[in-house]
Amino acid sequence: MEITKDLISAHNLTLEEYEKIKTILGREPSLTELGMYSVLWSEHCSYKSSKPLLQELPVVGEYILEGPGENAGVIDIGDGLAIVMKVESHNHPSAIEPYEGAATGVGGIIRDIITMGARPIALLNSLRFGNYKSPRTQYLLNGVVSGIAGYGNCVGVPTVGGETYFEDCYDGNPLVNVMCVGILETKNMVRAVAKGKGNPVIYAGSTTGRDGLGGAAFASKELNDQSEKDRPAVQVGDPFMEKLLIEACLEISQQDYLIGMQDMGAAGLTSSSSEMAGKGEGGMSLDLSAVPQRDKNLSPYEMMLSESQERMLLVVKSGYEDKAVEIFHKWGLKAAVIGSVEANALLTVKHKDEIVAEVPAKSLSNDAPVYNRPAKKPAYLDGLKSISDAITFGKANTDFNETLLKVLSSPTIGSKKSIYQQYDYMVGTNTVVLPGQSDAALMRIKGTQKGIALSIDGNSRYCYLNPFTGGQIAVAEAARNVVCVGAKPLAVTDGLNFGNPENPEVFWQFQQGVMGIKSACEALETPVVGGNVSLYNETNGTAIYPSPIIGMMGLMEDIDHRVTMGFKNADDVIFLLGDSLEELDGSEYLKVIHDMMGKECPRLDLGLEKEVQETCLSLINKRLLSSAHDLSEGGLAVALFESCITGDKGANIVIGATGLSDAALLFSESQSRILISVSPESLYEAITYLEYKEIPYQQIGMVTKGKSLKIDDLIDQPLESLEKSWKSLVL
Amino acid sequence: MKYGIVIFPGSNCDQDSFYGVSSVMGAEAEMIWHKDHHLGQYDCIILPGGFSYGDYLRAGSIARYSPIMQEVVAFANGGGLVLGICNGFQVLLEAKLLPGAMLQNKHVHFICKSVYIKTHHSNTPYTNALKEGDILEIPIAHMEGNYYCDNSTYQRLKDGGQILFSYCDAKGNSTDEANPNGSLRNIAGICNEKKNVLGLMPHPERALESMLGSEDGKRIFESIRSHC
Amino acid sequence: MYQAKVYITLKDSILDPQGTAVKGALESLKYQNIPELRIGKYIQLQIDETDLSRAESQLKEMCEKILSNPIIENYRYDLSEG
Amino acid sequence: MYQAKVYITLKDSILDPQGTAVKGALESLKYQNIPELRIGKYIQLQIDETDLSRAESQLKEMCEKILSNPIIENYRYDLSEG
Ligand SMILES: Nc1ncnc2c1ncn2[C@@H]1O[C@H](COP(=O)(O)OP(=O)(O)O)[C@@H](O)[C@H]1O
Ligand SMILES: [Mg+2]
Repeated sequence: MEITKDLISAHNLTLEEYEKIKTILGREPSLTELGMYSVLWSEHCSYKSSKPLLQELPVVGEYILEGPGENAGVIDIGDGLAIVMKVESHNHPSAIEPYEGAATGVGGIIRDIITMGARPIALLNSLRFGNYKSPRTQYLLNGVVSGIAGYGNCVGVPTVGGETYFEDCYDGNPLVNVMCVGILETKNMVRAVAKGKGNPVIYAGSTTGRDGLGGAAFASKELNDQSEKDRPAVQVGDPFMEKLLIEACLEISQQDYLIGMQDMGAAGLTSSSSEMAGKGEGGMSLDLSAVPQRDKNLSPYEMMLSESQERMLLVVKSGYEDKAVEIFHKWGLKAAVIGSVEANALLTVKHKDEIVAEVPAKSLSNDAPVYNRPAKKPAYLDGLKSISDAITFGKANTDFNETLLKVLSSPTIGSKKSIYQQYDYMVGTNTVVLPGQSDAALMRIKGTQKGIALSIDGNSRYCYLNPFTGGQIAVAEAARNVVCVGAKPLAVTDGLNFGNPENPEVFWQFQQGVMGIKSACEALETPVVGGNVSLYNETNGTAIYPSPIIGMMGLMEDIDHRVTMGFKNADDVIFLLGDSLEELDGSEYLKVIHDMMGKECPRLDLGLEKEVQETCLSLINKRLLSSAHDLSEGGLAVALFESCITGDKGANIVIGATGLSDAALLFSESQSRILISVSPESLYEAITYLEYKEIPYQQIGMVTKGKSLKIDDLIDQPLESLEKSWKSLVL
Repeated sequence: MKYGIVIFPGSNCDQDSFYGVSSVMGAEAEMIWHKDHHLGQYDCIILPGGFSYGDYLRAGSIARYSPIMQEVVAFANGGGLVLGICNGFQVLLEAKLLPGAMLQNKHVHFICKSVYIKTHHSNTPYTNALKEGDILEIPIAHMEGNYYCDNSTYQRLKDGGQILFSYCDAKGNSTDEANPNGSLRNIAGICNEKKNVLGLMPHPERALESMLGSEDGKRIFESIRSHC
Repeated sequence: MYQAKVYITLKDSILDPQGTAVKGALESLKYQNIPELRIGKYIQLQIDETDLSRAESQLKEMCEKILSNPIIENYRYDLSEG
Repeated sequence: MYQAKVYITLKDSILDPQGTAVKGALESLKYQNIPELRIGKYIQLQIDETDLSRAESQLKEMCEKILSNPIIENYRYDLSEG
């Protein structure tokens, strides 16, 4: 088949990229080869726009066993155990088919964990939708949530946390980022490598079909009305198959004869084979005729690019292929030897005795062009108006009871129970702090006193106003969440969702966002162990807000010290750690009540952030706290309500003069703040410690038996009526 | 006291059940592979929760034909204790060891939460450590837990003292609001006529440690222990 | 070879949660003239068999044993050569 | 009033996990002569409408918008008065 310009551009390759392929091969590529390069050199697989920036991120640290580069990062938690984690996006597939898009996202990220030899123990997700009221959002929300539930529940991995935001910028381009966390005996860690000439290459899992063809290239394309026609690119997941794959892979991970394992994710067989061979500094030959196939007459092109789900590629020591295949068969999975490791550094693909592709393995996985894209500060930033320019607050006649009810009814702030109740968050019997009980989930590690706290976070409105600070805040808040249950933040996995990087203004946002994450991760000593980049999140030319998402893992040495956010006992004393400032720009209050965005995002002082977190953690470890809850969207008023409602207690808050406007006192989203409560018995010791640490703090009130929330003379409401507004999200 | 826990392809509460009955309750336990044709010596067989065969077609409909199920049926017919939890309950219904069938939850969604159930009879191997009227707090997690049977079957279940647990509120009232899935008469758990086979939608193995929210599940396993 | 189409429906006396939900969704989208909607299964299969009556008895057996649950469901089928 | 029967099937190239699992189950039950089995939906509904062509266009619309997912499924229907 002749390679025409049209064919090249249909493969999303530029002419320069095509020339580079010709130089590598010393000839024209075959159609199959062209397809292979096109997917592996796509933005999604090659990171061609993001690589230079990602190299900026801190990736090493005391606890880090494996940073980016493998399928997932690995963090040492002692006792011969390690935690494995990663985030993955499935934005575009979910926009087209929300149920299957989200479900296969979950499936994909689980496979990244099992390839490491780890057992998946927790799932989290971060969701962004457009206007809550639009029927399309309802459709997407329902589909995505039931897709995550349908897949995660069936494979038996608890979905223990997440976040959901609604913002018009996601109307055409929702975000679905999923995170999976696994546990591993360090000695059983597996790498995605092919080594040892002559060693057999084994295909395992589900059959190969035409579904999801070209999904990787598809994921990097801008969404437009044309996408409707890209339909076959949507894949269907089979969670039952995945569950079998988990068990079989875990069994094989414990065998000494396993050399390497890699999931077939984006670009299926092509990416897994070339990456494994590339890492082993060798080559691989494959015989496609041996691949278990679902559809009749699959062409080599289709087989190399198919993104059928629930498939793995393995290399085992020669002579052990039957044993390996037997394990998969025992679990009812397909498995076959489809090739062998070669010394010649080539990926050679045969089909019916004919060589259909032969390319240097590393050229696919490592030699994609890298672009240093131009960046330019976006013009919109100059047009933003601070609220202080626009309106005056603190009008005497504002009824803040009404205001609070309205803020609580914002779907971004409201209870997410109707979402998480659809997820089996208990399977595994390790979830010690459940969804809705705290800012982070806490998973115990059976056989030890340890636990790991998990949170996923990111406020894209802040990032729109200031992507650098927004990126920092995402890290700071995720860490703060983990601290609020009593765990020490150890490591980050990030999901970087942005628009089209070829647009210099978008690239600037991306650059700033990454640099913000870098600075916060350095300051908080939480290296980035891996992540995902999703670019081209645009609909018809309009980009989403810059949306970096941070998954954070923290370690707790003794889970008996854990704390949740609900107030526990009447007469406990409530404190607010940190500084409250007049910061309503970018807040949910401003959005909901005044339909405005503002200009500045809240400030972040990483030094103070660290102090506040360390202080809170020490107080928890000294067992001086009854509750701890981080302040985020909705500020103090919302945090107080949440601690009241989860603890089924009231609160009486007396703050008095602060110099802040009433609105800011209640709803400012100043960072580095934590709401804690302390029993009368612990009061003296807690105050002594706070004084000693010299961090800003305020004693603001008491927990009460009476079920109402009172804040100065601004708010006095029964919890019941507040709760009604807060439960506005229905599925 | 020794439990045998069956692993079907897709079971996902098998390890939780194992941990619960062995590490927490201190009993012996062994896993049984669904393809086995022989049952060892057990005092109680657990069919665990999960999604056997993905719950494709109907929950439990395929697992019920696993080779080991013939043995389980024989064991049950011989008076052996068989406890089906969640998906295990669905398998028992499909295998006709218990009457009735499961429909999708009334609100169609999967639902995971802690619920209250009321004990109706204490003269069974599963409830002898409980008193009639005792309320337990135990989590549920299912998509198809909407129990259904026809009127005459219901009468027989009721007259035979086979309805062991029903959903209720914290005070023990069997209200519609307390019914999480639309089950007929709030039914949460039933046993066979001989009282040796129990199907239970809630997960007692998830309620054995206070750090997980409730220890009420222990009462069921304590009953089994004192029966054996 | 025989081609079979099997239709599995919930018995009339049994409430259909899924059908009710879809009916509700249609109503909220202004399709208010749907007094009744029920959802069942439609299974298409091939039976590699040469004799019609053997194919039919096998199909019936499969329907009763596994494809449907007679406590809550009815089944019906079309069987044709081809 | 019109009676409609809608048959929804997965597109040919789309994986049918349910069908595959059921086929596997039938095989292990010694029904080894089922080369193909796919599971779809069978929806029965009534449309309270007096005009056939209006009923039909409404049915089509509902099929495309709600009852089926055109990205992975095909639909077909029978419509009759009664
Ligand atoms: N935003 C990011 N931050 C840090 N590491 C990243 C990021 N994006 C990707 N990586 C790392 O790059 C490697 C390749 O990622 P990817 O191609 O997404 O893997 P997979 O194909 O397994 O999903 C992984 O090790 C991943 O953790
Ligand atoms: Mg991977």
